[in-house]
Amino acid sequence: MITAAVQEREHYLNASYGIKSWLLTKDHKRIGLLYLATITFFFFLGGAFATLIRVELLTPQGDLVSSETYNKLFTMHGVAMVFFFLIPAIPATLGNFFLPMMIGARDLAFPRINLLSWYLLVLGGLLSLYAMLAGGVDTGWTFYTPYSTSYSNTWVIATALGIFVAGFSSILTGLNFIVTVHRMRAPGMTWFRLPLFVWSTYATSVIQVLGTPVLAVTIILLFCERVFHLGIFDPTRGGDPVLFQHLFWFYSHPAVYIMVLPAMGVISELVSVYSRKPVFGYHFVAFASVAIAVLGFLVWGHHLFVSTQSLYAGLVFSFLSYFVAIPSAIKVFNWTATLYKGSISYATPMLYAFGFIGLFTIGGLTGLFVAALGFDVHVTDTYFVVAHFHYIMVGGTIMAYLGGLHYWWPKMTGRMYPEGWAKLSALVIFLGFNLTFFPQFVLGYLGMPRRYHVYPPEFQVLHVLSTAGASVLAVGYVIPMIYFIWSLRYGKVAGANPWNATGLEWQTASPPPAHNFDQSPVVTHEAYDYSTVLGEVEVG
Amino acid sequence: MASEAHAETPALREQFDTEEQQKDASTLGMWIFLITEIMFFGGMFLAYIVYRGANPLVFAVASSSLNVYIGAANTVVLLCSSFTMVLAVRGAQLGQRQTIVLFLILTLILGGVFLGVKAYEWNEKFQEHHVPGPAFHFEGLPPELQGRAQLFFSLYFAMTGLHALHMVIGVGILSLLIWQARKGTYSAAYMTPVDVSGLYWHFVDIIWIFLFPLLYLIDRHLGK
Amino acid sequence: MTEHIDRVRTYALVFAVLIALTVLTTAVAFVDLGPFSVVVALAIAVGKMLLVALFFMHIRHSTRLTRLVVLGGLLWLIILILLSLTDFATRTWVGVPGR
Amino acid sequence: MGELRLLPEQASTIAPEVDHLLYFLLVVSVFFTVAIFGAIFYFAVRYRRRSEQELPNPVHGGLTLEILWSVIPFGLTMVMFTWGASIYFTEARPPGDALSLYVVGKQWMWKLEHLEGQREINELHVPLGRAVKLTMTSEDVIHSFFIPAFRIKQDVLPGKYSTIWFKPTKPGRYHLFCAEYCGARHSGMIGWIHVMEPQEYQNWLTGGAAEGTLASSGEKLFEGLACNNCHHADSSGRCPTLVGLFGKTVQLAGGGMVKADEAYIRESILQPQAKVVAGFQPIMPTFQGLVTEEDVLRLVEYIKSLGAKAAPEGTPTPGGVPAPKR
Ligand code: HEA
Ligand code: HEA
Ligand code: HEC
Ligand code: CUA
Ligand SMILES: [Cu+2]
Repeated sequence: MITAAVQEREHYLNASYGIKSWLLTKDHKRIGLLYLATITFFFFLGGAFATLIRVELLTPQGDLVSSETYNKLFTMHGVAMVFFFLIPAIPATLGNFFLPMMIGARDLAFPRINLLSWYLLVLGGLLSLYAMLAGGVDTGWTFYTPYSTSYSNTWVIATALGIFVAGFSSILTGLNFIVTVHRMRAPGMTWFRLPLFVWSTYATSVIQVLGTPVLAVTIILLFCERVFHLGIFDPTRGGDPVLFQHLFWFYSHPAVYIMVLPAMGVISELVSVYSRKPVFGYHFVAFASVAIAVLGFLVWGHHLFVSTQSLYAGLVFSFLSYFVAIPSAIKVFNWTATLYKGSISYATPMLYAFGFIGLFTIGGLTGLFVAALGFDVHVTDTYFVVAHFHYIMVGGTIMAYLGGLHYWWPKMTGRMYPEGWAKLSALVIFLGFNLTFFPQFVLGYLGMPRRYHVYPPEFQVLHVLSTAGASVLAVGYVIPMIYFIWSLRYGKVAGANPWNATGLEWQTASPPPAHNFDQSPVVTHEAYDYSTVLGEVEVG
Repeated sequence: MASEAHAETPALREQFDTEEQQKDASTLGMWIFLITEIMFFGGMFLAYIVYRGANPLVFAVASSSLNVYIGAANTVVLLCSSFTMVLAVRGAQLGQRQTIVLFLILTLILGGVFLGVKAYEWNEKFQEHHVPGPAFHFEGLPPELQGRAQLFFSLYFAMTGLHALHMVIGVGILSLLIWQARKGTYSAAYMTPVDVSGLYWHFVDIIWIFLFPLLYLIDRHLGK
Repeated sequence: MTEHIDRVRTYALVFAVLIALTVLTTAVAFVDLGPFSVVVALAIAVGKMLLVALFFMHIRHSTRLTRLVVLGGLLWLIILILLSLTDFATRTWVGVPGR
Repeated sequence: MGELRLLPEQASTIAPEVDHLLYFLLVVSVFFTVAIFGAIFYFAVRYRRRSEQELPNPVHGGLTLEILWSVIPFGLTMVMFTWGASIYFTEARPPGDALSLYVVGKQWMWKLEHLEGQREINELHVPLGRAVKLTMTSEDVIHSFFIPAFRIKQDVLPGKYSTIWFKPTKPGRYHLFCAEYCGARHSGMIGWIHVMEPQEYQNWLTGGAAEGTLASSGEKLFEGLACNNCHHADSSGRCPTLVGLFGKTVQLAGGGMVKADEAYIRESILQPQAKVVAGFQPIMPTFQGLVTEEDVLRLVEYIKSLGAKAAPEGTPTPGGVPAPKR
């Protein structure tokens, strides 16, 4: 294995130079980095909006910003975070970079389309950004009609088109991944030898391909209604606003699994590597990903329990919602069981993995709360729901994303991150996170509605706690940003396989050569067989 | 440089090992793209079902105002274009350059005719004030049902409009293919672009196969 | 996948049937079939779709995976429509407005 | 800053039910959360890596275990489902003897009307211990009627009616929130629910300066809009009688039946041609644009009261207006 002299060796970063070599690259690894830069930008943008929201909510009166501005803030926060950060976050960065390597391919099946999909994300991002700068948009990230079609006089169209374009990016990424996994696996890489990250990314891609087009057409119809005065959802012409909600959530519920499935894939990798054991119940975890992707399409109506949706539809959707919980539960239990009798390392990525499992459990279990009809009637559109989804998306997915980023950072850059700082920031993030969002469960059950700019004074204590937590959290997020950049220059040089991991991506140099492998790999082992990577071992 | 990488040609891009692998990948990619299209139109089909179910009579009346003969004729035009397309693909499979070009041009012309007819129909709607919006008026329905008639025409315009947009894109693709085919890019060994464009074209045809009865035919007897 | 080239005659035949079905469905529209108007129109449309897909789009010769993809797409369309109808079709069952 | 509470006040019959469900959910989640955190913590310490070259023996998964930890959670979720659904059922079906009230939401206020004609804005007075049913609609965008102390919420949509009901169990003053985002002053669309002792409520009702009951202002409208030119008390002439209509099942022209509820009557006034009564000509003009949503509610209430007059078994309500038939 090649470990010598990173500097002289040719790899994907120094294979060519100049802006053009990046902007026209077809190398999935470089495209992954382009994505990384893009979504990091949107994360901090969304985070800045969140900061303003939290500061505003320090006091019950609306004294920092006007109502109009506040409404724009949470809308733009939701839009930036969901469509331009979290949906592309793991698949388009880590997935793009590592999926081809993990299956032993030289690249994705359609490198040009891959590059195109990055451009589409940027274009969509710019459109939405333009809308934000030009005056913002205030419909909530859910764009409910008729507010969004006939009443809002903000930049709905530019934002919606931005999301539409980004949706294309998402579809193309998904399509590319599916074809790649089907057609480009290295010899010997059978389906059940695939690392679990590949399984979950594959399942994610299926959702992207089947769900996103429905969002696309919904946006088009919204567009036609606002611009051409067609009347698809317009109640004054007999249209039904609830139909809009069905169409929106047909995509947006499965989309939450676009956000969490790749995270689960990362966790499967981390848990295995840092306990040096194959993932317990590999087949179950693999199939659970697919099950979540499929079942995830059957439950969208649980967002409509008080929308005047029919009682019977409510029953069906609530019932089906509980089915998604089972594969999620299977995953959580299997990860935990993997630790049993393992050789557990406390490397930073593993700390994030622990954080993920715990916080995802809380977020997921509160998902069961809101899936219970009579309970949801009380808490829907309150901070309880806000807390539920932040627990999964921030406590879960972002933790996994950061964990994955730390884990693969040596491979991507050839350098180690500073372990001490990394541990510290993981801890800060965990504590800050809980302080921010736990009080919101209580707030929500007390009846604090979401999207409220001013609120009754009795809710203030909990809001203050939440804001305090958010400040800690912000610090936690800024630290990695700094040391990652620092490590590019000063980090310890990483070997090809600093973690003794088994994936094919670790069997090539760090950073990898332009075509990933000097020799096309041939796979002869199951995934996660650590006896193949540890030289001499002590059996424990 | 990686030892395995080979010189890239359109017939074999460097990420693939064999031409067959590449062809399979492209075909699969196209099919996956087509199912995204199914879901895209699916959203509108759902809207159509819901609203037709809620307003059967108004929809029947409104849809009876469309000209069936024009619709049927246009369906035939589109089917003809599918036929010529499939012959173009067959030509490509056999590596017959002339045949490809000829049938692609025929397909292009038929596609153009379809769009022309569609434009004519749309224009008619504008003159009859059947375009949703403030100026909308549908004779024969009382004022309070005008809104629901607008619902029908909103769906009509959205569905035929997006279908037409797909046709326009198809026409663009065809033009590109014709240009390349004339240059002799395609052969029996490398004809994937023709093949997958054919899939796309037929798919757009299938959408119309459903739009035609849904918008023009169903429940005409109620409308009288 | 070895290339399978259909004969022109096959295509021509399929094409002829498609045209015939178009004429048929148009003609039937003028007959009052009551609620069956929808059924017949859609049945014919599905028939036409199958012809185009099987012959013109070569599903007849395609791999299992391709068929799976197509069936998956159709299944998802059905999910979208049927599950939405659990709402729209049962709106009046409880007899309380908005429930 | 107010005091720090953990649970909102329990002030309706539904509230304790929802709270009990909460306790169950909490117990289940705390159990699993503690179990998982505990297991992770224990394993992490117990099996920490002791040397760099350590290689543990792989532990292989077992089918029994997998089945066990799928089936047990599944059973628990089914309890959650059934429990939640049963509360939802209760919430969806107002009791027959409920006091009827009307709500119109608009950007950014709640307009509430009592049968007796009292009108309130962002305030609602209701008697203790009596079920209250609200029929709601919106003049513009979607709003949502939310009373945390009662644990109930329902969206209020333009162009259609929705229903919510509650039975207060504790006198006091409770928050009313708009819970569906509706534009700039969404957070200002709030109010108070006053739950009063029945006697106090009576005094309040009679004390207020009402211009006649809701039904009687509906009657005035009925005359003012010349509805009575066509609709007579008997079925003479070209129009169906509206007496006894409410709650009846109406036969429609072209087949089909429809229950004459609030939504149907509203539609009959705004879109008479959408559902035509069998045996009549579609000659009724639309009143769309001529009447506001509130007017429509008054007309609906008037027509309901006609129904009750024809059916003397209706029990009298505190306001003296007979309750609508079940
Ligand atoms: C990544 C994002 C993500 C994920 C993964 C989920 C996962 C789940 N969500 Fe969540 N949800 C959101 C993001 C997410 N959600 C967002 C953004 C909203 C609000 C949108 C808006 O309105 O703006 C929302 C809103 C939302 C609602 C609507 C609330 C309302 O508006 O009133 C509901 C209702 O059913 C719901 C349910 C669920 C369920 C049942 C799961 C399940 O998949 C959870 C499964 C996981 C577990 C169950 C935990 C692990 C299991 C165990 C530890 C074992 C023990 C298990 C048992 C006892 C079964 N979610
Ligand atoms: C991926 C999704 C995602 C992520 C990561 C987050 C992250 C955060 N969110 Fe958000 N949130 C949503 C998705 C997400 N959110 C969605 C979908 C909604 C619903 C929107 C709607 O109702 O339409 C929502 C709504 C929402 C609300 C409710 C608003 C309301 O209903 O009125 C609140 C309130 O506390 C909130 C807070 C936060 C906080 C404190 C973070 C923190 O985790 C963020 C921490 C990050 C940073 C703080 C950035 C890094 C630090 C800096 C850049 C420092 C410098 C800062 C400045 C210079 C200002 N979010
Ligand atoms: C020009 C005559 C005319 C006027 C004025 C009129 N209606 Fe009607 N109305 C009819 C006829 C005819 C029908 C039955 C046919 C139909 O359903 O459209 C009817 C039906 C109804 C129904 C449904 C009755 C049922 O049995 O299901 C209601 C409710 C109603 N009208 C209310 C009103 C109200 C309220 C007004 C005044 C605001 C009004 N109408 C004014 C002619 C009229
Ligand atoms: Cu009304 Cu929010
Ligand atoms: Cu959901």
